[in-house]
Amino acid sequence: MKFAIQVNEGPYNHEASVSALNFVRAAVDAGHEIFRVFFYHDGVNNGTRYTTPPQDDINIVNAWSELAEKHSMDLVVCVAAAQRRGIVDEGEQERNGKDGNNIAAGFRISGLGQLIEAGIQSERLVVFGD
Amino acid sequence: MKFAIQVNEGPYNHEASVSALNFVRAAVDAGHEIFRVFFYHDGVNNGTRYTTPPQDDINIVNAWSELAEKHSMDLVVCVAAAQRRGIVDEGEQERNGKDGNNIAAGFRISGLGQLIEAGIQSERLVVFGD
Amino acid sequence: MSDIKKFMYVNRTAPYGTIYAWESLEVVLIGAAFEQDVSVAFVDDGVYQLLKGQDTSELGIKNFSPTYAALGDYDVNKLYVEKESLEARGLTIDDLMALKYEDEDDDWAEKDSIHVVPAAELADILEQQEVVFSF
Amino acid sequence: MSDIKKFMYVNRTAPYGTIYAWESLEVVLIGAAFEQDVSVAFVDDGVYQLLKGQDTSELGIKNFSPTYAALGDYDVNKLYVEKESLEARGLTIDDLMALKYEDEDDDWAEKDSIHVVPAAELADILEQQEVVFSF
Amino acid sequence: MSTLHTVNKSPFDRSSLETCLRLAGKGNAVLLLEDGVYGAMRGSNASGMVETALSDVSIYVLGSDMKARGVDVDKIIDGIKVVDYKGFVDLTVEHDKVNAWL
Amino acid sequence: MSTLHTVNKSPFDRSSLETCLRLAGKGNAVLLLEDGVYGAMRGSNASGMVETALSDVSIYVLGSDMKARGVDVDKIIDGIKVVDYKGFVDLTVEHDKVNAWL
Repeated sequence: MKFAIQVNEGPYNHEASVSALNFVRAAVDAGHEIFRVFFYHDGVNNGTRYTTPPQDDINIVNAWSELAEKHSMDLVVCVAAAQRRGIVDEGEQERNGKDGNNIAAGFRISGLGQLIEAGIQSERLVVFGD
Repeated sequence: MKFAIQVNEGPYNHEASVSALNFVRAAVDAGHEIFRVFFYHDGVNNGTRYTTPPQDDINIVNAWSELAEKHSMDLVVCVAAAQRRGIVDEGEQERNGKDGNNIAAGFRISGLGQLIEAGIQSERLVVFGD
Repeated sequence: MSDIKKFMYVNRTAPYGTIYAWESLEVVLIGAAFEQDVSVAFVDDGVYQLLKGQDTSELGIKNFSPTYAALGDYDVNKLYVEKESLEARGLTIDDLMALKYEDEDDDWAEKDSIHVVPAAELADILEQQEVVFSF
Repeated sequence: MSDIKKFMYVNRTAPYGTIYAWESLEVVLIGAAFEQDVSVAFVDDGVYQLLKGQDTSELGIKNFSPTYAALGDYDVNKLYVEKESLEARGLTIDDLMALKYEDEDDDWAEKDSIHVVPAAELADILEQQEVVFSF
Repeated sequence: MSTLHTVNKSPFDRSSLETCLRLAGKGNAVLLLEDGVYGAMRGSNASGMVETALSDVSIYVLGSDMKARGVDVDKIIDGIKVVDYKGFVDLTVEHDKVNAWL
Repeated sequence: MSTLHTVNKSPFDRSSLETCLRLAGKGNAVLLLEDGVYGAMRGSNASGMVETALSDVSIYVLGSDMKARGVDVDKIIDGIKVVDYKGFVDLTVEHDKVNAWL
């Protein structure tokens, strides 16, 4: 079955990211397809490579990046939400005149239409948030 | 009177940052001293220069930076909370092997002791959060 | 699976205290371009999103409430407000913005977009949906 | 203003669902080094922070509950649990971790750090504080 | 259209569970996860609401979130079923859609 | 030690206001701000609790947060006073400490 996942909260502050990660892993293990993971609201903060979590805790950003690499998973960060919260890729860096970027490996920044499309194309939308 | 301010939430997602800004401005206008503004939990996200909010909305990060410059206000981002959430200054960049930093002008990263000290040194602690 | 899906956006948070109301509305607006069968529910504190007379000028933040009036132009005209949520808050439909749309199937007659429905009816409406977005 | 202030940390959130419980505990630990007169209150869902037998291994996240046991060693031994909050959740003190400290003024006798207090008594304790930290 | 509802908030902190149960159709399923697992406990001020709901909906609780919080399976209301993440995924497949009461 | 309590949550969404009123000492002050301003409205399911509390505590509400939400001053419970941010600052000065019920 084809799943779309929406993540509304940033890593560590809320459990939503961890729940989404565990759900995605279980779905992949069960042979399902993840059409897209869409990061919205503070969820965009899952996509920064600048985090350095404590060594005795989960590295949530890296966990997403590994899923993206291993399963060619599409991790999309909402551009409007990202601009409000300071998540920047090379394109956004140039467009907004920033002196650097912080997007993590495997994530891409795109529009809200990607969430709507995920709702249309997938058979189940599962939302994790506050 | 000497105030300490604690901000627990990031900009835009919660009103806490805006409330804290408005409170700090009113306190300064009334002749009070702001000993320190301490950013904790997702509040550390107030301190990234990578944000590009919509032009018809408040620029919360810049508003803090302007207060810092105009009133030599001490804006402290908690280091442990910042590491979990990807807020990095030059020192943290070097220490954690990051390829850049995103701290905004007027903010500094320091330890939780700065919050305790603010509680001891100030006459009032006012907390804004979720 | 039909080409057009029944999309439901559920709003349960008050405006301004958190951004969920505003960023939810942004999704509804963008989604309107995809020509799905769209409904929007306002439940619990979500009903506060529709209060008349919002004015954020003193706070210095953006007032997004005028945007709700644009929903009708985007063919988003099935706005369901739960009766129980309104009543618990001491509100009536007269406290809400009068959101309208022009019905192209009825000689462009102006009609109300907001429907106040009891929980049992909203439950039925939720049952008929195919995709539910939560914020 | 005396050199030693009465510090109160108020915990009202459950652990793991959000990080407030854990990052609050980090403040209490750091604050212990400043030798203030520290109290910690557990109210509403904050009482869940003290439940016995927490095991996060299946979730893959850090279990910080063992850290509460260290509070006694840092002279943080006034932990007030609101009786009404416990009872509303069907809990008793036996459901909570047995947090102890050694009283240096009483020949290092081992004593309970947790005090279950009714709302009226907790209100009095709150009145006596000089600085209240909220998370 | 059978729906799986998810509730991730404590019934003492938020209205999510109460609203979910008010608006869930007969025969729907409800999964309690994250801080929502506290709603599965016996003997609390919220237990009555949940026990009543069990005559109309199936209720599940995520075991890993229970364990994390020290919520023992012995303390769960009779009739609520414990599932793991695989069970959570299965529930989303068995129902036609998922409604998250955040 | 007179305390100013702040409540920034809707009484319908969270337990903050109820808990604050349960634990506020007699003669204390309570300021409603952000989504807390909904607790100042007349005729809701929460109004009774607030009206009762007014015999023990002073209650204030932040005008700019009311206006933002379309909460008209005519709809406020009798006895609750509207303040601006300057008034908020003054309240923190007049009381010995601030307790934020987040």
